[in-house]
Amino acid sequence: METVYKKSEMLTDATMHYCPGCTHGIAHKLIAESIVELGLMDNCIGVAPVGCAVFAYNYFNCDMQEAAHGRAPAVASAIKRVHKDVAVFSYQGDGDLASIGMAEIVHAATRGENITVIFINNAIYGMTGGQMAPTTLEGQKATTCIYGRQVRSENGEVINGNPVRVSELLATLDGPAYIERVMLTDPANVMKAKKAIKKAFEYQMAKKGFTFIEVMSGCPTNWYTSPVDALNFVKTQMTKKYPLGVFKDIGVEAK
Amino acid sequence: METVYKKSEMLTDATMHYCPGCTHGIAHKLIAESIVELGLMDNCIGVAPVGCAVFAYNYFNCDMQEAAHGRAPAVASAIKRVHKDVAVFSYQGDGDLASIGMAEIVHAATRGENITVIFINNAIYGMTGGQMAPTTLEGQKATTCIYGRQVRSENGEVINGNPVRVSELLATLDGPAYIERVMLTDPANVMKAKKAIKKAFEYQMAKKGFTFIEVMSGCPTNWYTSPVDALNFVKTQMTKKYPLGVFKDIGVEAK
Amino acid sequence: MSEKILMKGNEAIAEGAIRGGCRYFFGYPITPQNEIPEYMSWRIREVGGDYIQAESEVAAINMVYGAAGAGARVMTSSSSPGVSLKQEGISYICMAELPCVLINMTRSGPGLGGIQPSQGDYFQTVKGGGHGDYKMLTYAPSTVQEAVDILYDAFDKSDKYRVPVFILGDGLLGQIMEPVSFKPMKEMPNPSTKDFGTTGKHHGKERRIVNSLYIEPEICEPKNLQLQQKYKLLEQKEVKCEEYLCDDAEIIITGFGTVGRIIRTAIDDLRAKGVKVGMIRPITVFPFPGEVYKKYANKQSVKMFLDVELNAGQMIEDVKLNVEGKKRVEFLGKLGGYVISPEEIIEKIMEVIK
Amino acid sequence: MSEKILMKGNEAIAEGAIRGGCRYFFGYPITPQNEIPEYMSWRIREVGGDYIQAESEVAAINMVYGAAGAGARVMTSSSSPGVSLKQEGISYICMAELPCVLINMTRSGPGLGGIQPSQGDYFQTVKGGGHGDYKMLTYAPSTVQEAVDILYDAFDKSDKYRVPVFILGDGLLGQIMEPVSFKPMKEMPNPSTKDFGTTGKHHGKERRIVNSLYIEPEICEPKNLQLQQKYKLLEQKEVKCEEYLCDDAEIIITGFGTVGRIIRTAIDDLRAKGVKVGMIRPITVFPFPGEVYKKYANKQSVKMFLDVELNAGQMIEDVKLNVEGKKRVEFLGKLGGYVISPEEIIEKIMEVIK
Amino acid sequence: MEKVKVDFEACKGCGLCVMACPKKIMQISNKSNNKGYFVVECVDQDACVSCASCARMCPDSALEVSK
Amino acid sequence: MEKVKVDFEACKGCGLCVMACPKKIMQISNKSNNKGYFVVECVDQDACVSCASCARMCPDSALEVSK
Amino acid sequence: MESRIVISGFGGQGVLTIGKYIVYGGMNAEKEVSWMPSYGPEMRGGTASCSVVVSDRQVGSPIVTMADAVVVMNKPSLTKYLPKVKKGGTILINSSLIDIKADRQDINVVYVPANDLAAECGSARSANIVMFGAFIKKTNVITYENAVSVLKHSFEKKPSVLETVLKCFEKGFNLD
Amino acid sequence: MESRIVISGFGGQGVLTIGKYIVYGGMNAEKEVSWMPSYGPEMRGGTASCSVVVSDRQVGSPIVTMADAVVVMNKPSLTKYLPKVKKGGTILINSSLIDIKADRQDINVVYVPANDLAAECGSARSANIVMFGAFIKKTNVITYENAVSVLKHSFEKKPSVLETVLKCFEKGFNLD
Ligand SMILES: Cc1ncc(C[n+]2csc(CCOP(=O)(O)OP(=O)(O)O)c2C)c(N)n1
Ligand SMILES: Cc1ncc(C[n+]2csc(CCOP(=O)(O)OP(=O)(O)O)c2C)c(N)n1
Ligand code: SF4
Ligand code: SF4
Ligand code: SF4
Ligand code: SF4
Ligand code: SF4
Ligand code: SF4
Ligand SMILES: [Mg+2]
Ligand SMILES: [Mg+2]
Repeated sequence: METVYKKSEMLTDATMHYCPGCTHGIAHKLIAESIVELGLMDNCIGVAPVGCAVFAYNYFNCDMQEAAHGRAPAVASAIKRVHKDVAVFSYQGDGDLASIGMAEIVHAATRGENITVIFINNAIYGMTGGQMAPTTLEGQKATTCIYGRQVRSENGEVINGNPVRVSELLATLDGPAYIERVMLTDPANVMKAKKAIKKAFEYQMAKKGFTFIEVMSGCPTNWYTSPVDALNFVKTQMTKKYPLGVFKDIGVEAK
Repeated sequence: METVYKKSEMLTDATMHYCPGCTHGIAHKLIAESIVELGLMDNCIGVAPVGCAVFAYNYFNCDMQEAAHGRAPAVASAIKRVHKDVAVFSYQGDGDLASIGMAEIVHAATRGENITVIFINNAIYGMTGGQMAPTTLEGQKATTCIYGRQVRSENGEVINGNPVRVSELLATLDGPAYIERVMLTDPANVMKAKKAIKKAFEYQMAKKGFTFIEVMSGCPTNWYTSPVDALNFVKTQMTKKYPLGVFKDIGVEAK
Repeated sequence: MSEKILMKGNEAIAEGAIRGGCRYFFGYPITPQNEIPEYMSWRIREVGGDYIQAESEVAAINMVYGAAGAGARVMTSSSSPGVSLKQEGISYICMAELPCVLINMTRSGPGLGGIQPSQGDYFQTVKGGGHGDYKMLTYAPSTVQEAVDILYDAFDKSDKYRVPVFILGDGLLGQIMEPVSFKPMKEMPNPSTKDFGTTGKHHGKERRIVNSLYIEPEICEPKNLQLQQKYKLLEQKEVKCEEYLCDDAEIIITGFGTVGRIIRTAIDDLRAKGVKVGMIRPITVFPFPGEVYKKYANKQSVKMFLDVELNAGQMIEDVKLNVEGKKRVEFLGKLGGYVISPEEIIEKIMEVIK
Repeated sequence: MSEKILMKGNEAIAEGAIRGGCRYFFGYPITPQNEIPEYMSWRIREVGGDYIQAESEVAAINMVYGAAGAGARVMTSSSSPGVSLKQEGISYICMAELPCVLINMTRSGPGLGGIQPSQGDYFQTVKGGGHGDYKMLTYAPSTVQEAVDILYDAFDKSDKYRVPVFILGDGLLGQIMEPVSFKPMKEMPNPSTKDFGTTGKHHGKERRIVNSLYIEPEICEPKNLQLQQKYKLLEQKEVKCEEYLCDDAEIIITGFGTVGRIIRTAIDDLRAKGVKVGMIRPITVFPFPGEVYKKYANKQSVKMFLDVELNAGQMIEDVKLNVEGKKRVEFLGKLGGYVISPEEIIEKIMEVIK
Repeated sequence: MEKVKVDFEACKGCGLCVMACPKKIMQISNKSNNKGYFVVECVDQDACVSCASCARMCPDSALEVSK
Repeated sequence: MEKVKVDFEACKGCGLCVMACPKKIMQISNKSNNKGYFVVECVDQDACVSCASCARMCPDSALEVSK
Repeated sequence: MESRIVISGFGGQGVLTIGKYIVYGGMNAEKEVSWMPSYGPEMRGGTASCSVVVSDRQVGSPIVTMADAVVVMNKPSLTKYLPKVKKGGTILINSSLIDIKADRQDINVVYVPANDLAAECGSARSANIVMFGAFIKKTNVITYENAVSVLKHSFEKKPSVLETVLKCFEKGFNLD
Repeated sequence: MESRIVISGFGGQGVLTIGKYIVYGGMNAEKEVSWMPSYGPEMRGGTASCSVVVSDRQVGSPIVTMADAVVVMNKPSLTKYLPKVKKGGTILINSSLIDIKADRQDINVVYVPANDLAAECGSARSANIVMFGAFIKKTNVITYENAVSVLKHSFEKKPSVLETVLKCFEKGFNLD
């Protein structure tokens, strides 16, 4: 019998601490598989965030640095400057990347650092127990907006404000070579996501500039749903605000 | 004889410390005049940045708060939450707003805070003596890129990276009601700039959301040019990277 | 005082602040203090205030600066790494002399460290985590009730001296549930009328400027001297300290915050064994109750001090500065998120009295 | 030692670092240290290194974390408000035990304050500006030459102990021009080969992980104890201190950094008047040369100490902790950006000996 | 021979593979593993077409598919 | 009567008004003020059309224009 | 008198709630009380536990390292907390889910098939209430009447549920 | 022997350069030296100044509060630094730009029409060199030969300029 699918050798044997059905695990696999397929296993440094993926350094089978909350792009930029031919990626959640780390991601992107950033948008602060994230949808409940996110009051005063579309924002910059938003809702989309991540690493190794994959994910625990319902929510609700697609692609030839 | 133009009463008698020909002074006048014309003289709080305009609190004839470097949007947001019907504006340079303060400006914008931000883009760190700013043009010299800003090396490695277009970036967000880029190069453009600033305050008072005017300015001192040449540089060079225009305008009716 | 209700420390502290007049809260999630912003996010709107989940701790502290400058009663809370990020803002607030309340539910450091209780941020808080010579009126409550009572009056104190009130708590204080009772809501205008706050309404009269820039030594020196004067005043007026069974004590055990309650148990048990121990527990760690230590350092009956902290030895420096070598000062520390037990203290005492 | 050349303190320090092996620099402009990043921006590429003008001090310190974790010799510099912003990152670096060199050309605080020289960040540096129990090997050079020599060896020291080397300077040290000579460039691989640095090349062998998370007390406590051990070792091995004319001194004047050179002038002038004064100048402020103070505190001939600082009294606590009440300790401070003059020190001495 | 192998200790019983399987042959069982999760099982190995959809969706790499 | 009045102590001699004036009647003079700046002057008040272009451009509000 | 108690199980088994019931009972009896959850980065499915202290004097440390009584609702909790029962103390073990025995002779070991008993009462999710009943009986930290009044008060607004709850409680209380 | 000197004027008048020439001269003479600029938020057109110390012993404070010699190139500098000249010290005043007199009897006051003399030499921008010449003559902080060699060294790469520079220097040195 021929093996069709098995655990990637780029992942360690450690059991992941993620909740049942949390798509952080899927995202990890896609990165791991891409690295293996591109032959980068022995040429790769990852940067873990502060967020549910804080222990990512236990799972990726390569050298890893754990960064301060939101600062992974700065850490990754510096690592890349030291090891210019090594694949460097950061892995960050929406609280980490889109809230506290907004300056760092924008500047790594505009500088055009040859790094790959995997952005897990699950519309919530997972690790700290479900507070509103910058990407929480209007109407969505979180522990710091228990009645659901409300943008403004009727008389125009700000309550929770609007969510941020990070891919669109970064696409206005000249540094990024490739930006795509994907989701992990079903096998077909998982495979698309994988393709995007792999392409991002390819661009990075070709020194085309900054690459960024926004991965829409579920957080069953803090959304108080089943894992399957969480993915349905991603598919039916999140895509309304965060449409899938390529937001920037300078092409294979460009430098 | 009828007075056609005189110093605005919204400006104090203090002599400004700006260098000869520095357009910070013009920008100050436009804000002052707009406030007077909208009858907001007794209903206005300004937030000064860290940058050459750090002493702005000495010049605007209203209550003022001096903010930490880059944090003026956070300070202004909080002031506005306390005094919901008072006009609140921040005044910030490109180092302040587009570098260290990137997270704060993006988040005040996406929340849609009812404040007006005047963004002085002079493509340099003026106050600290001419270091490269996030908006310094490719090829432009600064004390931290003495051979001229170079984005990447020939083999694709990042040197100084690309400049940021802030208005375009903020325009991807839902919170802003009005974003325009203007320049202070000649009387006609100064009048356009004034119109934009005034409109921003009008939108603010109508609680339409976040308003943002990017004012392209010269820094004769750190560009090592005459004031007149500085404005020529703005007109002929800066506009190539930073085109004038309205990047967002939700219109007068929208809420 | 109303009836006692069971409440988590973090939530009780938030409610205490509300009762004491807090009307603005700017925070960012971090364990173990999340219940404070979570509670505030809905509660503060009920009393006509406002809440922003800031984009970061840096933004949060600068929002505090903004709202405090605008005359409001405002608070923020965080835990160790988040508090480190606030240091620049805290220094600004102190120089601009803005009243506000700041909370650190300390966790174990350094770095990302752990999220269990720790007292590793004593130095940061009372010596100067931020730049320059500043101090904050800093309380280290031992129980939830004490914390609530301190919060209730914190805004008044803060307004009185135009100095931030800092609550140096830890994960234990934040996460414990204890019965607590609340005093009635303080009445006050919102934003409270303060004579320095920006309102936008002062044209014609003198403008109000909130600022921390004093660029020339000619003005920066007097400003600093004035601040130092104020800190002296705090030292005269605001010291708070618990002394427990010190009168006949041969050994004085000392510690701050939640360690105090553990010391108390140890003392009761030691007394039951006939060991004459007492406790000095600074309730304010700045101003530090140096005189109390001096008093006992000079007392014949006192043989030694034992300082107990959930860190590598921080407050012990302030203890020693006041004991001035007159008595031995021993240290018992606990690191990494472990909370010391009464048994460990008792064991240490038995060891040192041998 | 080559010929002496005239150079601004900031630039000389940058060159000293380059000679000592610095190959990466991440900075953000702030007065009075701008010449360091400016010099580095072109110079470091000449020696095969790299430079980023970071988007902020927060980014800069985290870039240091990244590059140091990747095995490089890396440095950053800033001044007071910027250093406050780095406190979280510094705490991370200390927990992850990453070698690097950090500089603070202190200006007057608190808040935006002023840009003139100050020593108001002593506490922040040596007690803990960031959260948790950590220490840095901290030098306070008095002259440009001394600074250059310290920088030359700073990376070696930092690598040896896996502890950041911190240079506590001030605006005076940064802005002064003095003649200085440089030692030849140290040879080393870039990035230098360190046994902990991430390289991406370790598959198969043990992975390298750079981390400051120790979530369980079970691992966080031993980690902290190990750090404390290391700091003890620094206290044993790395104390550096200048003693000047202390042998027969009746009054010991003490101060750190640039104040030391001013004290020296005062001492020479006082000696000329027949007043027996000497100086203790800690060159390392952590580890603090406590034993030196103890020695003179115990000496009959010494009548008192005078501590001189450009702040409201910070190092004086470390002085007192070692003098332990055995001798009087007087303080002479200067705030707000003024630099104290020898005359003021002389005047104070004449006043106290009356 | 099993086409789909479940690593019982790795499985967290999340059900994503159940959702993903086009043949509807994955089911959450009554068996709980050491961590207390009710693990998934393939109820009809023969029906499996080895498409690996289940395995691709599994966050915990608990599935191995052969053909 | 002067249509264009220059506040000599406010003027920094930057020349922006000179550039802006459609009538080319503003000129940097040889007179320096207390701060040492060579201040501007209007060399032909009669030619002035009171368009205020000069004043609008002046960063230091040193010009007052009447008609 | 001071009772130091640990209650531990999976998240979702209601272990924190048992702790709160005990604390409310303590308050009713005018004792000093404290309740302290373990808090950690454990995600859903991880272990949850709390320390409860009921005392005649002010509660010093609310963290229970050595317990007078321990309630364990799942296997990992038994392994973890068995060594932390004081000599002469009591451990209550949810034998519905824990198939191993407690290997200590110096303490009282009580096996409670809590899930099964709860299921018998028609409320599979109320195993924690059964445990609470058994705990009250075996430890006497609070009285029977007190415990019942706590439950009545807690389910004041859900009278339909209360009946089953009390049934579960009785099952536990009347065990063997 | 220690000479404590302040040189002050507008930014752009070359005052910092005068200070550096003195320092280089001091180094040539194997003295201890320091040069310290005033640094502040002043923008272009503001005042610039530096403190220079040339000494036989290690330089303590490089900041000159009371000066042995002061050079002022513009009016605001005269007002600011006149009171800071030590009794018996020297002040050199650029009388081309400063139309008032120094109102002190206890010091040596030297008026140098530096701009005019520089213009005479055909280099209006070299007023600072004229001042340097005058300073050397009046203070003797460094010798004539030393000063000339500093200038020669500084303009090594611009021999065309050097000639005028030396002319300006001589003008200043040979003043009255
Ligand atoms: C400076 C700092 N602030 C706050 C925290 C607390 N914290 C830990 S994880 C986290 C956010 C997690 O959310 P996200 O980045 O969306 O990741 P997720 O857990 O959802 O995957 C926060 C705020 C911290 N560790 N450090
Ligand atoms: C935290 C902090 N970092 C750095 C500085 C130093 N600083 C003062 S102004 C400034 C930048 C000024 O540039 P910009 O914002 O573009 O304003 P401009 O002077 O050009 O108007 C900097 C970096 C500071 N005061 N605080
Ligand atoms: S809390 Fe949410 S994001 Fe975190 S591991 Fe659980 S499901 Fe995933
Ligand atoms: S330095 Fe530049 S921006 Fe600053 S005042 Fe001078 S000209 Fe204007
Ligand atoms: S391989 Fe395909 S058919 Fe087989 S169990 Fe998995 S999803 Fe179903
Ligand atoms: S997807 Fe994986 S973890 Fe989830 S039920 Fe299937 S095998 Fe188990
Ligand atoms: S008002 Fe118009 S015409 Fe008159 S001086 Fe000014 S610019 Fe020239
Ligand atoms: S624009 Fe104003 S400052 Fe400039 S020269 Fe004209 S009047 Fe003078
Ligand atoms: Mg998230
Ligand atoms: Mg600028």
